[in-house]
Amino acid sequence: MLENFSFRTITEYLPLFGYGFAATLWLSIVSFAGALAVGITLCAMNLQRSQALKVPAKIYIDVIRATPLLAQLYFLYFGLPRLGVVLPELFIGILALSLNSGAYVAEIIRAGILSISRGQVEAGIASGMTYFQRMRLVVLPQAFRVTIPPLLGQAIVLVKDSALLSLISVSELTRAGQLLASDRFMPAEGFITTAACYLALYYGLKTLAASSERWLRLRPTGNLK
Amino acid sequence: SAGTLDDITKRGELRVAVQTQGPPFSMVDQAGKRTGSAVELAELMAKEMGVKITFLDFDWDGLIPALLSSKADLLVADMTPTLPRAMKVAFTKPFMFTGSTVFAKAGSKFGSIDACKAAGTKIAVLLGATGEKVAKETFPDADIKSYKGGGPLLLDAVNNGQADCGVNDVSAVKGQQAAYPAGTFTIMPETLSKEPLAFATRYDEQDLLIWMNLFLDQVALDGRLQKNLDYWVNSDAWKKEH
Amino acid sequence: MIKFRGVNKWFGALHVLKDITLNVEPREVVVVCGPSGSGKSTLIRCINGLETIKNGDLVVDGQRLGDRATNMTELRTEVGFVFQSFNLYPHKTALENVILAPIHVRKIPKAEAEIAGREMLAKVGLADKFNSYPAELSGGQQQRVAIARCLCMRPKIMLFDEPTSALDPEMISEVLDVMVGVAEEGMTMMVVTHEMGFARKVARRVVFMDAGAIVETGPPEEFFSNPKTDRSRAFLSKILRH
Amino acid sequence: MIKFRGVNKWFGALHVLKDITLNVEPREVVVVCGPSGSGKSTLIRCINGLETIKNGDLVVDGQRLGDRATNMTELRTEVGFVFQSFNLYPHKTALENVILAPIHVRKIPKAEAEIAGREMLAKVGLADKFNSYPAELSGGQQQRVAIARCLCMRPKIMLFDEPTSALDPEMISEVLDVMVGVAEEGMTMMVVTHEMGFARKVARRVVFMDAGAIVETGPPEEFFSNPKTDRSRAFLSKILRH
Amino acid sequence: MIWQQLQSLIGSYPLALRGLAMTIALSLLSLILGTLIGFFLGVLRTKGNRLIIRVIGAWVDLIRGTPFLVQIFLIFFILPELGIELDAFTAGIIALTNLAACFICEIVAAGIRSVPTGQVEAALASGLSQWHRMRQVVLPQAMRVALPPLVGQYVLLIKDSSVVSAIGLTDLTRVGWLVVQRVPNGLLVFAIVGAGYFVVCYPLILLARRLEKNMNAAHGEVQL
Ligand SMILES: Nc1ncnc2c1ncn2[C@@H]1O[C@H](COP(=O)(O)OP(=O)(O)OP(=O)(O)O)[C@@H](O)[C@H]1O
Ligand SMILES: Nc1ncnc2c1ncn2[C@@H]1O[C@H](COP(=O)(O)OP(=O)(O)OP(=O)(O)O)[C@@H](O)[C@H]1O
Ligand SMILES: [Mg+2]
Ligand SMILES: [Mg+2]
Repeated sequence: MLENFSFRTITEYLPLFGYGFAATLWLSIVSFAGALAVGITLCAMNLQRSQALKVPAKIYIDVIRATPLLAQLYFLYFGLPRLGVVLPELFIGILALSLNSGAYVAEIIRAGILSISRGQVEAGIASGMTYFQRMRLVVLPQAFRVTIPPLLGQAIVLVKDSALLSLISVSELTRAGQLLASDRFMPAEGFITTAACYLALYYGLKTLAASSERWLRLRPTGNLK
Repeated sequence: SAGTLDDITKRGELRVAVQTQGPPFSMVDQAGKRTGSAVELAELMAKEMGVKITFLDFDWDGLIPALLSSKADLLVADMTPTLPRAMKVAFTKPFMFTGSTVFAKAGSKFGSIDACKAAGTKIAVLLGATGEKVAKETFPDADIKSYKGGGPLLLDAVNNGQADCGVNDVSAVKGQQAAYPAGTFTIMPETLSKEPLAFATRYDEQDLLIWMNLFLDQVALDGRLQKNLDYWVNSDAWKKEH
Repeated sequence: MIKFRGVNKWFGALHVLKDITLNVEPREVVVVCGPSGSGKSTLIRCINGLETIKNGDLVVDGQRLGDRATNMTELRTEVGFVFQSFNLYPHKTALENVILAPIHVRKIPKAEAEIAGREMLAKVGLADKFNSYPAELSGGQQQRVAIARCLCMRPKIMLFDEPTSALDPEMISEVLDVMVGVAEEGMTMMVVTHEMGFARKVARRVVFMDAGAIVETGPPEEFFSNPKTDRSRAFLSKILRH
Repeated sequence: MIKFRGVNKWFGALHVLKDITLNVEPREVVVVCGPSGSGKSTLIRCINGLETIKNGDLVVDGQRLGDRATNMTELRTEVGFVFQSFNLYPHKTALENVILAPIHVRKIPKAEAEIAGREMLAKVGLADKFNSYPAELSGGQQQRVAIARCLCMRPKIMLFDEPTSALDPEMISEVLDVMVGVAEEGMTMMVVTHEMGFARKVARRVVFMDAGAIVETGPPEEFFSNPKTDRSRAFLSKILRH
Repeated sequence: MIWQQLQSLIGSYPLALRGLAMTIALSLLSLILGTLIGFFLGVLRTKGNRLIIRVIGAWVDLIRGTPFLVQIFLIFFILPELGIELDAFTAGIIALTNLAACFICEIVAAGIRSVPTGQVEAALASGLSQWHRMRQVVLPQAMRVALPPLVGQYVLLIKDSSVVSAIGLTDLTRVGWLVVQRVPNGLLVFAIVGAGYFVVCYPLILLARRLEKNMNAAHGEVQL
């Protein structure tokens, strides 16, 4: 397969790959924004004392983590119409990615919040701040720093997971490679080009993660005794 | 140098790459046994060669690489030998002809091909299949949705309302609607195209290609091909036993 | 100002505060000492409600803790607390640390709070460190910021929990000097510390605790030179030996 | 036993050790003191190679550090080191902490090492804590385990880096008592500490450091009562004031 | 109709069990191998020489940055061109092991880095050799930190194992695709497939949570 590797055919399909790259990029961004919203909500529920909020959030997170994205995607794609909700594929795809990644984001944020030392919270209590003031002024700004690197790690996972949307006829990067493979019977060309595009996205996010970490380290936080 | 046929004889095994794209060509029955029209033809080939047969089961994604990387000797699927594809693999003579058809949910407003031509109609097709190309030409204003994973999912999509109608190989559609209660779908009488279906080998397997063409001639002459197609494709007879 | 009457507290099965009765007058400075685990921290943490008591009466600034009518958040603005480990907000500068609560709790306009904050930081000797982050300050400087942060809320009472025990020996004196200054301005203070020099200089009373109970109370001169119980004698012999 | 001659060390641009020359005789006890950041820790960490020196000679137990011929691992078995933060292995019991190095470094049979370990733990007053994990021990007890861990290797030299400064006041004396015991048995010791009582009791010399250089050396009585330089006077006035 | 489909599905249980067995076999083998290799790489990543660290880092990036499907294809279809012929199962195990090792290497390296330097210094000061420092002091403590994310990663890898169906292994997901040909009800079929994974993964998630809780208890749990 490799000895006749045809760069010329790849250039012919390059516009398609460009389109797929852009599609993967924007739908990952939208899905990640959704995942953040879902994650923050779930995390807020999970940190409440009330079991009525905590338990559903916990169950949701466990079920999402223990089942494959494919099953979740089909659950939405074939399940929603039975409830009379017919949504465009793209929307369902983004919804599935957001709901899936949201569970992981919730765990990351929770870990970030719990990593703030008890003393910080007590200092807030002692100066008369309310629960929400403490959260907003003391805990969240510190938790935010801790969570940025793992959140970007989750973004990398999400970008790769978005490949699954090709199954419900959303055209994106993986789809471009499959087209090249099935039209021209050039699987090596198709998949290696796809992989190169994903690798580019990966390095972009990794650079972002590294520079954010450097930025966070430059701003003094300091673990005090 | 020894040809592929020599290799097969020496090995005592014919390696066939298949895709389980659904009835009537290739499927797995309830007991988990691989069967279908194309599968039985391949088994017949092995019998004539006097070797045993090994099926290698791939996704669409893995099918062509399996052939090109010599994991398999030949490829047995309901594949249309298009000219661009034939630049890469060697197709046999067609073993049957079929065509793409349009189907919709019975009783819906998409009762004819013209009705489906309306702008924005959602048409389900299989990714990379000839039906995809045909649909794009026939329904330029429609919203074409390509699915992966086999014909039955097109029926499911239409049945669930994710698509208004579907375009696929007529024999596949007829075979696959069997899983639904009779009268669930309307299948349009016209076919949009006429397509051959053929098996594929590599161009460096000329001896095998010649042999397979001869095989197809033979089974056509002695009626075994017709018997196979009558059982699997042209009737519902297989449903009683599988 | 602070009135304990028969206060008891448990951590699970552990009886950490046993029938505590203690009265702190306005403008009085009380030093609490005793072995590790004797309940000193728990005692003063109860005063601003960082811990809740099981039974008995605890009245702070005329308000009974645990009463429905008592607004804890409001009460806490009147009670400053300085921690052993400083607990400065690491993501805010010294000045931001000092003005955060005045702005958000006391609702003082930012500009005004900044003026007061600068003044307070200058008073504890940190006029050149307004914009430093905690990580850029030495331990002694951090603890002085923490004291300024409390003072900026203009509390009626200040509580200190071993404010110097996490500091290097030469930094202890700079923090104690600031505390002496606060005491001399007439603040009501309860200080958990083993710095006997400080106790001698400003405390009106020393409270000695052991195993959750107040064992002995008295003016510092008397307590240090002539402890009445065996337990306080043993304790003093240990910490004064070097 | 330990010989510094013109030793210099940099951390990046920071000159932490400036031309250090110092001689420690066998069985001598030397106390090192000085303000925070003056290089005390760096000085003693160089001795067992936890830090490397830039230039100058450092000879320990007759072996020159940095020489090819010097086997650091072997040298380290002769030099015990007690840390400010104890650094016990949290996943091992007191006894396991003590016998780990004898078994793996000295290759003493486990049974034998256990006997010696129990003896050593008993000697530092922890006969009842063999099977306790560090987290179950008080700070003073942890530090005594750390000392026993060093002693069990039967080192020729012991180094202590502020062994009591992370401890509660009453626990300090129990650790100092053990250290006095070790000194009296004739161990060569270098101790970074601000515990002047200890220095007075067992040190033959006090070394005062400031900004990376040795500023003053002398017998403790002389150093405390009559410091020769302004810097040592200022330092002493701070730490002795309370 | 649903009833009919269900009946038809129940008839396919031997196939489903075979798929489940394949998923478990693949996961178990590759996770064990991946853990061993991952530990080895993780240690090298923190303690090896600079060149090795860079090579491992680049390899981990390459594997994390490309779709797993492509990795499997390269191993199964392209390696034969270099003369390395593998059957599907072996190729699947190699691909999954490689993926597992790369993720586990990062987790182990993070665990090792989290051990306070004081611990290493204490071991150094008592003359323990590099091997004993690792074996006796660093790794046991790194494990406490690494174990919860490690178990969490196992769950992700078990789910990733479904991709090997592309080279012809009949695992649980593949069974779903086969069955959906005959019983064209995506919702029902993949809900059952999901349940199959849930049965395998959920105990691991509970285990990870348990480990995490134990760790927090040891370090004093923080409450807000
Ligand atoms: N949150 C808690 N849960 C359970 N037990 C606690 C808690 N906080 C403190 N204790 C226990 O209560 C007892 C008293 O603790 P406290 O911190 O008040 O002592 P202390 O006198 O301040 O000691 P130290 O000098 O070590 O600070 C100790 O035995 C301690 O272990
Ligand atoms: N690993 C390091 N990298 C860079 N600078 C360091 C490092 N270790 C110490 N220093 C710096 O070297 C100087 C001397 O440090 P050292 O720890 O020897 O001081 P010290 O006298 O022991 O102080 P302390 O009483 O606070 O322990 C300090 O300014 C410190 O910040
Ligand atoms: Mg306390
Ligand atoms: Mg030091």
